[in-house]
Amino acid sequence: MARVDIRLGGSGGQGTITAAAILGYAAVYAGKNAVQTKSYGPEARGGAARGEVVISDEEINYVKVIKSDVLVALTQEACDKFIEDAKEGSVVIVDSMMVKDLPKGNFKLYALPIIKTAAEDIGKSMVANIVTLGVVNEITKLLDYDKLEKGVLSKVPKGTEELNKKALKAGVDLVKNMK
Amino acid sequence: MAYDYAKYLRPGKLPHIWCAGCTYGIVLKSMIRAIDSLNYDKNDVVVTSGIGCCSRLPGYVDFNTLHTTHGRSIAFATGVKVANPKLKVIALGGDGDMTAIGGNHFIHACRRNIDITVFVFNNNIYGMTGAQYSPTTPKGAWATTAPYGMTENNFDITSLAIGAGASFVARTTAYHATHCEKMIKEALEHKGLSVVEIINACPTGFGRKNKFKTPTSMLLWMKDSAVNVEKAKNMSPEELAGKFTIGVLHKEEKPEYLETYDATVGLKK
Amino acid sequence: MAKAERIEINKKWCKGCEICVELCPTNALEMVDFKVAVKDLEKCIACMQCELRCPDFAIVVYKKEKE
Amino acid sequence: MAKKLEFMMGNHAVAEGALYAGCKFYGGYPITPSTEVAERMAERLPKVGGRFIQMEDEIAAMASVIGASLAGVKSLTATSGPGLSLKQENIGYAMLCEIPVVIVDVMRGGPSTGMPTGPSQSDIMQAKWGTHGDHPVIAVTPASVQEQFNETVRAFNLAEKYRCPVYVLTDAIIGQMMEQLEIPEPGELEVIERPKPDCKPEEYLPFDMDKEFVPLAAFGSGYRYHVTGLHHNSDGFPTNDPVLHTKNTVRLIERINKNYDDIMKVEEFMTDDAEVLVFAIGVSARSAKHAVIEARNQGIKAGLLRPLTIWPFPDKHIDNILNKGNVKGIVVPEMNLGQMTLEVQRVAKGRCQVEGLFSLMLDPILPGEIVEKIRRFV
Repeated sequence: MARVDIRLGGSGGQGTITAAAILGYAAVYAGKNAVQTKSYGPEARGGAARGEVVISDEEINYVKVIKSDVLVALTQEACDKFIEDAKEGSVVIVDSMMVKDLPKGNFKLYALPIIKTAAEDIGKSMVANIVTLGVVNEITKLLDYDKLEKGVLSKVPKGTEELNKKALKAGVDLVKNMK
Repeated sequence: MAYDYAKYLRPGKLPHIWCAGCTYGIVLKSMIRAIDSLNYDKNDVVVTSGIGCCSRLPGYVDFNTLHTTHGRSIAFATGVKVANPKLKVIALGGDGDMTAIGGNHFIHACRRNIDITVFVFNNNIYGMTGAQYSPTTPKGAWATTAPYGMTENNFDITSLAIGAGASFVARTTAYHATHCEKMIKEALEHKGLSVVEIINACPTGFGRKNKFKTPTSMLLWMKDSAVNVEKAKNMSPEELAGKFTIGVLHKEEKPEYLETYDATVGLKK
Repeated sequence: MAKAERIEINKKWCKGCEICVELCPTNALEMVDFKVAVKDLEKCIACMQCELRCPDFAIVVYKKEKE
Repeated sequence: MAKKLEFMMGNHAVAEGALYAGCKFYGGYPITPSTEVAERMAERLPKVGGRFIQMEDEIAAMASVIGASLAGVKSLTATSGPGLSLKQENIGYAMLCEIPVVIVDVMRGGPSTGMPTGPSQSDIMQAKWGTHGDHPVIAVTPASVQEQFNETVRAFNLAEKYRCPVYVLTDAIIGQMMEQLEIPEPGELEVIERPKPDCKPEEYLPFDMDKEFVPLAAFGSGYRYHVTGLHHNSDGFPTNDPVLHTKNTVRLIERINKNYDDIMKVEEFMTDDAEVLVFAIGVSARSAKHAVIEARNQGIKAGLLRPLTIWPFPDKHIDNILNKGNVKGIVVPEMNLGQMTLEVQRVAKGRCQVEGLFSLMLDPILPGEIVEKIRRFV
């Protein structure tokens, strides 16, 4: 697997950075290389928050995400801001409730009710980031599901394991049911 | 039998660098007698100092000695003590060292109540650099950087130490050499941060220009101005005008920093 | 009357500050060539003020053993 | 046996590396973007029998680690540019008094308070010349989370071996990012313990100028000696003799220079036939490696020289490559305005062109920009 640059965009508090870190952690335990970075430069300003992680079977040299292979936008603002850095033919996943103005371009677009699923099916909107991970992995098949699940469970707060397990599974089902 | 200082002095290091009439030598002797009376193993004693005249003291005594950077005596001492709490750590410095450039370390060591003994050699002036004013130069006094007279207010070192949380605070003078020895001994025996302000004379930098004709006149000023703290309790403010108290000004038992730290973090010994 | 057997002075270390001479209550010490010297051992009452307050470790008073 | 694998933040990896090396004391003061080193040490040290203290300021923090080291304990502090500026006087003290300590500098944009969260590589010269006077400097430069660990261990080893302070010069990207880390088994990496003197205490000369190395005795171990930041004689007592001042200063600097081969560590990537060399450290070196691969794909003979020791400067390694006669130009990407480029130019002595690629933009230099510079030499 060549490097995959993943950008998870949302607003502050949605846990996109945590999700990126969990994905990186799970990838490392699955035997891959991963780098999760923070953002500092001029583009880091403004309201849209993002978690970024690069995953690869090869050595990761350049540490940051510039153009994304996978972009997730949980808000309209994040979508508008990050869409121009989505690679041609890349995967773009948006929250169908939050992103009304769907982006157009040469990429595979998935509009899915991620936040609604977290809030209504799982009962906690704060697990939207874990639902996101389920979605991303089901679409990209980056990691074996059980390895991802193991990664999630070892990084979430104690006592929330079942909740997060359900959230991850719900993300997978969102994609499966779409087919 | 005369007291034998030699067993605590490093051979070949005397005469010391201090000026004729500088009282630091008197205090050095008091310090040696105090330590001797406690029967410490010389290998367990660490003396740190900063920069200035009194900070040359560690070079003369046969302990583990550390002459550090200006003002940092206590900060170095803190590292030594935290790394090896078994060591008896003495941090000394002058009034400038301890209350100007090193003031921050002074108050925070008091706040922590770490088991270090601090001696502040207060001679009211920066002696080594040639008589510039310090935080304890009395208002109106002459200094090379206060050629028209000192305009700043001065610190009361003992009040500063008490306010910052030191658990043992005493004042003594070089004139009261036996009392000085006693205060140093009590400070060393105290568990926690102890401070002894030792009033000293700088005849060269301070005395000559501030109406003290001889070193002895400065010692006699100490004799006349010092009032034992117990005696002072029965004296009126008028009687105490122009005087200062000597003795143990503050003493309390409270948890020592390293004991608290080790217990709190469950230090694996 | 003298209570001191001898007073040792280390002239190499004495810096001539005169503290000992001026604090001596019996005028037993004096300055000679800017250094302390014993003027009259007989006058010494072994009060030890000079030794105690000599900053330079330059003066040592040996008391007479009690008779 | 499977290695202990972690996905860890760079700053935490520094702390873990220090613990692996046997560090038992941390004295610090909080400063972005280095604070996670302190936080990790505060939590972990008591579990291994060590102690942590948050001092009242950066100066005190530096003083405390020197004091702890003199008490015989391996000691660490971590800071960033402004804090490093404050520490400088005491770092010079440790250099002159030959006291082993490890100082981590997580570089951020300066001068002054500058860019507190903004990564940079602009303390390269501060590490070299920040303290006054002539002095020896060792600085290691990790470029990955694994190297944050391994190079911290090496920094402790160098500090103990050469009796001097050693810098871990890293940056806010490497320090703050998360990456895989294999924690080595005990014994897997070399850990150098401080040698103890074997002479009689009365014969001990802690700063013996006629010897290259003298073991540093711990306070309390029976060797009572004097330490002063004044220039001193072999026995530790002050001297004003300019001959001795010269002799000892030269000795301390030469001790580092003479052991270049032991202290120096570089990664050479495709340098054998390289016509264009890229010289970079830390996060910039990762961009540079990406760029070199890209350039090779374009048919350009590019190579990377990546020092993991930046002080002393890798003069010999640059010389060796330039002596092959293939190199037409050197590109030096760095997140400052040319601190390393000048040094590379000094070593190149006009044998080839040297061009810097500077950025203060806080993000890593883009591989594409480096490729563009490489192409200019072809």
